[in-house]
Amino acid sequence: MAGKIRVRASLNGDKCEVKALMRHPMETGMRKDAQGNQIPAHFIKEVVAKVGDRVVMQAHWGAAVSQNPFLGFEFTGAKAGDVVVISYVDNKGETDDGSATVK
Amino acid sequence: MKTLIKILLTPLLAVSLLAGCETQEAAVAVETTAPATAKDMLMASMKPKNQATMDRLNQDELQAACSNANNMAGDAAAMEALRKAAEASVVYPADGNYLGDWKNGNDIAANGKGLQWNDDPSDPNGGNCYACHQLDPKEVAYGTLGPSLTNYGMRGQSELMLKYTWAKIYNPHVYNVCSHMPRFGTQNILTEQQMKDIMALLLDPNSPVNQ
Amino acid sequence: MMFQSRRSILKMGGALIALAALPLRALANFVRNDAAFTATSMDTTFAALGAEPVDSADIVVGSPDIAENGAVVPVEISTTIPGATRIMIMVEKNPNPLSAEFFIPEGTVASVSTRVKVSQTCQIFGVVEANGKFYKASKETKVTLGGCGG
Amino acid sequence: MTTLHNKRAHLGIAALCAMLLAPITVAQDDDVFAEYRAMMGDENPAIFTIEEGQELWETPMGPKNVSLEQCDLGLGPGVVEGALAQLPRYFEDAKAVQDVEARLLYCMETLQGRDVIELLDKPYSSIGEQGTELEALVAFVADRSMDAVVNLPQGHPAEQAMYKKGEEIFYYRAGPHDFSCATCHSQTDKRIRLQALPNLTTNEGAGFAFTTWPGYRISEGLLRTMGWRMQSCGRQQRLPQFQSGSEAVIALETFMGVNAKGAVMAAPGLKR
Repeated sequence: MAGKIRVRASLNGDKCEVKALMRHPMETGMRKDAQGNQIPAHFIKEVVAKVGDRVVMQAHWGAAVSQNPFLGFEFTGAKAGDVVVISYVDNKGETDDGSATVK
Repeated sequence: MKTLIKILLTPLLAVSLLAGCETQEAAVAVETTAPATAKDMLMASMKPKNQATMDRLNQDELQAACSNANNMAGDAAAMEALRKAAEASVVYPADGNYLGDWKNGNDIAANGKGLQWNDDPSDPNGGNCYACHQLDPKEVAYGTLGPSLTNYGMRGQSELMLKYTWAKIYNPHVYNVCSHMPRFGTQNILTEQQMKDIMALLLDPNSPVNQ
Repeated sequence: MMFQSRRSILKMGGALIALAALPLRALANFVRNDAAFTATSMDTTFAALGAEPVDSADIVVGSPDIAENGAVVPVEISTTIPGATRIMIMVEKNPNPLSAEFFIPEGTVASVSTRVKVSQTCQIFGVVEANGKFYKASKETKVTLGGCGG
Repeated sequence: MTTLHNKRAHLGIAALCAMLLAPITVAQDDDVFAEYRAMMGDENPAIFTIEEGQELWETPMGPKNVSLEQCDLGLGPGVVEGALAQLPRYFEDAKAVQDVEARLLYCMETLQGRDVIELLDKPYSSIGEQGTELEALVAFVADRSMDAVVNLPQGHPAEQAMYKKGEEIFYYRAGPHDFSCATCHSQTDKRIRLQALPNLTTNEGAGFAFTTWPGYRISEGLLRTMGWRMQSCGRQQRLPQFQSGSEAVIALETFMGVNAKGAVMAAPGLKR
């Protein structure tokens, strides 16, 4: 079963449009909870999108990317049936990944 | 009607009431009490939290009279009596000084905190004027439940105007017996100094409201 | 807790080995610049990046004129500058302006979209690196006080 | 995988339609957010909560180790499709009018034999959390009720009584600020700051509000339920705290839902 990343990849002419939604709190470390305790920083630091061995997107993020982050981009050279895999690693070392078949 | 009573309390709620230190008779009583009033139902459905205690569900005469679709109850004489009572509740500044600092006033007008169960009671309450009124025309986030107060200061600073505006903030029911607006003075939501600062925001020619 | 059960939590020691198994770290030359991510002003961020960006009309910063909520502001940066390999999003008045950077490999369109936190009304910058040079453009987004104010 | 993708597309399109076709008349000033909402697109993180809810619905739990799949949400045991469009309603087994939150807890208690006190104690997420069991289940039921026409039953005297009581509570002014629900929700085309306020006494306004909760609350990054919405309104009325699935909440939901008759479910939508 896939993890907490939802990926959509659809062909639009010669381009493949990728949209990904990740389930992640993206805590800045500057907020306090109801009891007034500091909520520790918890955010995705790096995201990679690949088709096979080909890297089609790589990103570094700070805690200012919004909660449950969205990533959208386009690349060329994809064909229907290719699988786009997106994975992340956060500042606690937690990772997750998700994939979609290009349509 | 008599068959409805027990229906109004779900078994779950009965369970939670039991958990909340009610005796077992409470669950039985649920089956036999008369149909709940709105207040009874609210009392059974809410829990006190921090400063928001259950006595806040008690209505005063004015609240009770204004709790219906027409926002008015009782005959003209009864409503006039309520209006008079509102008038009598207004305390004007002892020093005769109505105008504070409009800069503070603007902060108070923008602050929506105070008296909620998630608010720190040691912080000053806000007036939250912008929730319902347009004031500084440069502020885009204003509500429309009340009239726009932009350029309110055009009305001048006559004794009449000062007293009218003060009373309107202190207890708006003086002018409209079932006004939707809070009674900032009568209900001790704002301090006298805070209301003076709001007055300045409205009436000071240098306030952004009047630019 | 239940919702995190599927997440693999990597122990510090095993992190590198585990990462090797994942598609991450694919581009060794695209290294995170922590000094840039923790810099507290636009100027110090540019200094950390070693960048002296010039204004460019070939970068489009797409963000709403007015955001319903500063916690989530949609931002899209695209550029037609030839050879663009990196796109950065910087929010002028955030505690740390650099929010995200995207490496654009060969064959990927120089256009990315995401959503960022914007602490107060300010300029949102799109910064592009192409052939070792930096370019920038910006757009203002107003952040409003939402809801009932409480 | 395929069905989830379809479901997601479905959710997205419905959310988009809800935004475009929202029956609430928006004053021209409110158009300031049109661009913002269009840019948010159809990517609604509620999808995660819906999936979690489906998993919770199908997983055997509790002392009896059964799933909730035989839970009767009003349209028969196991029927989830469209259920939210007909809640709150009277349930013979519970001898009570229940909303979706109360009913789900009732099923956990009776079908699964679970102790629901803890769930009742903390039904809604705090900021920074990732969703409660109840929120996930409500999201799942809402998703399966997408496009259903609102039609709360009013045949049983208890259902009629709930409507009446809901109307009374709607106008009940109390607390230091003298607020009732009606203070903000009985006029058309008004807003509080920049947020449009639905007039819950009209079919149009009640329809908009009833069909768009639960919703993914952008500002909090959380799926919020109607029960939470009521609790949050009550907080800003400066009143004590509404309890999930309590009578007053069910009465208010009944008042709104009956007023919303004929509107089309579009939850979970995207909220501020």
